[in-house]
Amino acid sequence: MSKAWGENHVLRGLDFEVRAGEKVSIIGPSGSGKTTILRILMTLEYPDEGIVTVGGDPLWDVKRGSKPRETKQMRETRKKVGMVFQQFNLFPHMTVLENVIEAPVHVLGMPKAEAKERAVELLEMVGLQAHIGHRPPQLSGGQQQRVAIARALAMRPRVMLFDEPTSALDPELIGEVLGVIRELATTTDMTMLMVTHEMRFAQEISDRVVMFDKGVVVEKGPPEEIFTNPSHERTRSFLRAVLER
Amino acid sequence: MSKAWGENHVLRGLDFEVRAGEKVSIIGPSGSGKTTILRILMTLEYPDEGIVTVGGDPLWDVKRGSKPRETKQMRETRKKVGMVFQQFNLFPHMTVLENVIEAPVHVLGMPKAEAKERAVELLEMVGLQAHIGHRPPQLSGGQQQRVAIARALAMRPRVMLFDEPTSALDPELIGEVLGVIRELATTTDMTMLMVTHEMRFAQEISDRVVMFDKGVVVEKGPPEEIFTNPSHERTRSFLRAVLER
Amino acid sequence: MTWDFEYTLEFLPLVLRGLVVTVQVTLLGMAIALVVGLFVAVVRRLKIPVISQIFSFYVLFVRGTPLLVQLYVAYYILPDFGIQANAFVTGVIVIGLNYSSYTAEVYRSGIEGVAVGQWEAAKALSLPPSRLWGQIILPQGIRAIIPILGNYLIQMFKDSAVLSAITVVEMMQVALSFGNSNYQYLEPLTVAGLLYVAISYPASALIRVLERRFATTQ
Amino acid sequence: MSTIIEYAPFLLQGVGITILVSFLGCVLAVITAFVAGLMRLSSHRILRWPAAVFVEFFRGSSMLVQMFWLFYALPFFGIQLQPITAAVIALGFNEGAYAAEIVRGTILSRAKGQTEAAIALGMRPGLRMRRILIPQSIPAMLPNFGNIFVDLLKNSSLVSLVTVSELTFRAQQARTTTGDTVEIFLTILVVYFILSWLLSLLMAWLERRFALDRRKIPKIRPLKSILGGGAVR
Amino acid sequence: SKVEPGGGAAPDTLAKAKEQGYLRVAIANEPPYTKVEADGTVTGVEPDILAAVAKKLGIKEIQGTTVTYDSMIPGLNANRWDVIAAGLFMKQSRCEAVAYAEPVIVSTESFGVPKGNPKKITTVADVLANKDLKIAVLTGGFEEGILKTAKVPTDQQVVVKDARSGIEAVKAKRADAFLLPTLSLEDLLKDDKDMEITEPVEDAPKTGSSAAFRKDDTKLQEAYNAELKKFKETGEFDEILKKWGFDPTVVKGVTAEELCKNPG
Ligand SMILES: Nc1ncnc2c1ncn2[C@@H]1O[C@H](COP(=O)(O)OP(=O)(O)OP(=O)(O)O)[C@@H](O)[C@H]1O
Ligand SMILES: Nc1ncnc2c1ncn2[C@@H]1O[C@H](COP(=O)(O)OP(=O)(O)OP(=O)(O)O)[C@@H](O)[C@H]1O
Ligand SMILES: [Mg+2]
Ligand SMILES: [Mg+2]
Repeated sequence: MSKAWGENHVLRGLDFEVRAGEKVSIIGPSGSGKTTILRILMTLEYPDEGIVTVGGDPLWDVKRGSKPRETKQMRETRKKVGMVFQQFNLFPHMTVLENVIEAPVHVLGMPKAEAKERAVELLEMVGLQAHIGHRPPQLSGGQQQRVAIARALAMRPRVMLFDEPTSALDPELIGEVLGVIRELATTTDMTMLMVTHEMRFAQEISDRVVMFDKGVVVEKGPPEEIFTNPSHERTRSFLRAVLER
Repeated sequence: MSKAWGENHVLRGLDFEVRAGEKVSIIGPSGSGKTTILRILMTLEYPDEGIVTVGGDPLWDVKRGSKPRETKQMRETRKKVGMVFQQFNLFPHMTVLENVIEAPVHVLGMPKAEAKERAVELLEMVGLQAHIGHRPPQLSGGQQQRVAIARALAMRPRVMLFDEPTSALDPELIGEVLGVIRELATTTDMTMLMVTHEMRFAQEISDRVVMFDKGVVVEKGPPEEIFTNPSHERTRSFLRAVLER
Repeated sequence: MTWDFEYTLEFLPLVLRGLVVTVQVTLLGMAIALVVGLFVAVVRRLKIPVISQIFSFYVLFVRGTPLLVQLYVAYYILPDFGIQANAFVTGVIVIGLNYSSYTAEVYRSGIEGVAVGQWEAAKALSLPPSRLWGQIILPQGIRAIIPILGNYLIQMFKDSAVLSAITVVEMMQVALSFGNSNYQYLEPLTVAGLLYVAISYPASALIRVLERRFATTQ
Repeated sequence: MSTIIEYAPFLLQGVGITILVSFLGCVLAVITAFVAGLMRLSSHRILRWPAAVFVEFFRGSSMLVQMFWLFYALPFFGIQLQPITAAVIALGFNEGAYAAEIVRGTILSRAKGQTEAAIALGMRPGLRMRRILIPQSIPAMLPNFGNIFVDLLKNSSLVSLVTVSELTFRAQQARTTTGDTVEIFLTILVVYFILSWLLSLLMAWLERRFALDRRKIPKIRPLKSILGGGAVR
Repeated sequence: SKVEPGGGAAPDTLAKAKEQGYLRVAIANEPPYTKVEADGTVTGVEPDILAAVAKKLGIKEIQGTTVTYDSMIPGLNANRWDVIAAGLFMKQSRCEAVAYAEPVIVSTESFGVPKGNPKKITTVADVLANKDLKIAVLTGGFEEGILKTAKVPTDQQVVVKDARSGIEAVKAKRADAFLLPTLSLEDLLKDDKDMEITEPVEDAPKTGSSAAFRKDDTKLQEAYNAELKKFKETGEFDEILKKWGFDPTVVKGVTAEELCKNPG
């Protein structure tokens, strides 16, 4: 799969696979294309060429030079994928509860009562039962991000994408969000892809870490290996810059 | 010294002293008033009451209930203080060189040639000799922040204030700015006050660390002590949240 | 200079009645501008090949030409093509369409002003178009532009004076025609001018308050 | 078509006067905008208040009223302006009052971080305004000024109502004489459109020329100034 | 007039005009009374006479400004122009507001109506009799006064800004007839096959006009009247009138005083 913005080749002949239930962290310097991968998986961006499948179903199948269009197939496959954004992207004019039930009710067609019940459960899980009736702007960043996680989970996705879920947060609030993600990682069999700069956290929860630079995978492997004994110079220098300061 | 925004008492009976040449790091949770201290020292904000002196000269001397006015004395004292902002605040319509010589020429009345010469030296010091003729928007964040440091240094301040100088930067660019500050800390006898969330860095360069919460100093002392063996529960919980993730 | 108070009292009731017409013109014109503008904005946004471009050109052309000339064209030329309307109706329609080219842009900025993240979040949740527009985009987008639309309302209130050129009997026209039958423009024009300020100044002050309120609650 | 050809020189002179009036109006508007805008930013009430009254008055009433007033009422106060002068003043003051708010708003919007940086460098208020705030605000003001100029050009048609013999006025005359209403009005409609289009091209060029960060401005934005209009008003 | 522009002593317009070489005149561009040529020069019966008499007064030329009828007197009083020579017909209120010279033209009024006069409008009384009729008149024009004096309701009046608009109003069926001086209609409709002109309206007053000056410009008015009187004796005067389609004989003996009695 490839993707370019004009002359800027962001992803170059990328080819990798994530097994069902696997937890994968994507690391790499700024501008290396990490976000772009997630956005393509969420169909917010289209690849210039290549094939992407989710759980065996095709999501993208693009020939070079053609501009792909949204298909019904794609829309169905997309429902299996959930995403948590760096900037939370909650709907500010709806309450926390409304945010969480919006999609189950109007996309999956779940009855409202059932959706509410599930939403309350999820909000309890992320520790926000007390804020069900509040609106997002009244919450702290950490709380908002937890709502965003609950909202994505409400669709029961098979794959969850996290794009630097903590980088817009104050240092003290990061912990609470990472706590929720850790919980998810250890207690569910959801497939998780996470872009993060929290190296210690990535090491702790991932089955595999992928190091990325200039649109190609530099190195991938179990976290112990990547963090303690990287085989590429680029990985070493990146880790040095991020960790040793 | 005290400061309140309406009902929000940001600084409460603060009393502390920094010795000439000392490097002090200020840490503490968001909203604890760290920025406010620096802004009062830079006269961007006024205290509600209290006395502030710099190098023996009074900067603020405010009685409760009076609204202080800018005095000549204050303007003179202020020239001894320089500040580096989180958002750089470079002048976008001037080149890097013009940014650096602006104040020496128009405030100190330094001849242009001399100011230029010094500016070039400073820009070399921060590793930007190649960008002298560029405008700030053409530079990366890390480069911009280094120009901001050079610009502040050009006024030969006796005291330098840094307000989270790296928190607006991409992780990989943080290192270059910290490098410059480290260099300043170790090679000059300037007094330095720095608000930062980079704990390892604070530990490394500070003579003293001040832990701040809700407008009061919770704890202060040499960095080894604060970081490895904090005596207050608040400090411990803060450090845990920030470091252990 | 002498100010003729007797004369002033004589025309004041007439001018105030003209003011009522001015307000009518403004409200009706704005109603047209709001509806047509939304239609134009949405059609342009949908990017239907030829039609969206025609609408873009419409906005461009209407904005690039003077209201006065548009009024003349509509008033003097349209009847040639069999379109009949009296001055009042012509005036209201023209000023409404004229402003629709502005409101279309305001709507557009409102729609575009909704954070990209909101579109993306809606897409990530697979929300259908009806929910996307009805629940996510328009509620947020229109809220943000209410003060701007308010400013256009005030602007239209003032611009409606131009309708006097096609003899719509609004406040300006009343002032002028009273002035001409008594051969004295000074008093009626001054009074009309002051009435415009007396209404539009408090109105824009009100909008500034609204604007601040909207800004802080967002 | 024959009417247009016969009246072309007559109408073209009108175009000339339209351009002249608009140009002078723009110059006056810019001067007015900076004087009134900066006065409103002053910390002295004596400067702030008259500027505020001026701006609110000219923004608050209709330009047409202002023109008629300047033309037919002002002479009773002993001031006899030439028609063109009255037209230019009405256009320049009215649009200038709007533009004054642009000047004020743009400078204010820059003010926070930039003012603080300047204070931190020991710069006094006058120096800050002159060296930092005004120069860097100008590029940001350009698009808004572009809208003001296009607006002013269009409003110059109103001066036909106070006997300035510009394009619309002459079109009316030619129409009265010949009765060829359709040809004449459609022609000037197109002429105005072309004029505002050229003006917005010029503004787009200026914008690019003086952009602080040239990369952020797309290369060609021909009609943006016409399109971008209004929101400030 | 109620107030004086500039407030000071009455200025000597005659002397000033002589010195600067021109007189500022308000016209309406309504042939045959006034006309603006494609090259911008001002002509028509009244301006031609004004120019001729002014020359005799030692004023080289006249400079015309085209204005709507409603702005002529306010503009004159605001010192925007020195004289009106536009077929601005005399009537009581106007004669109180300005100083007319002796009449140079006398005119009748007619209706401009669609071919065949489908609504059969020939007199003001016809208009009063049928409430559905709408009559176009010029804003501030003499005819507006006629309707007003006859108490024709305002919703039966369609006020237009210029003569061409009046014709178009009738064609667009915004009005059923356009009340205007007979000669003006003849000029406007000379090539028009869709409209016709009624016989002079019997119950409309006889009207006439001439140059109008500011009330305090008596010196100019008197000098002008004196020269005009002499000029009327010459064949030149008759020629100008005939050139524009007027009958010189009907003017003879009619005075401003008489026409100023017209109501309105
Ligand atoms: N919409 C876009 N248009 C043009 N270029 C884009 C766009 N989105 C991303 N890019 C470019 O693509 C490259 C990769 O972007 P991407 O956001 O995937 O990087 P990233 O690895 O997520 O970086 P970061 O750590 O800063 O988030 C960058 O050079 C970026 O400037
Ligand atoms: N101009 C202001 N008006 C009102 N309240 C303010 C203002 N500036 C700061 N505050 C409030 O004062 C408190 C302290 O702010 P300050 O910026 O000093 O905190 P901080 O310790 O620097 O926090 P952070 O780590 O988020 O930068 C906060 O509660 C903040 O909301
Ligand atoms: Mg990214
Ligand atoms: Mg801070």
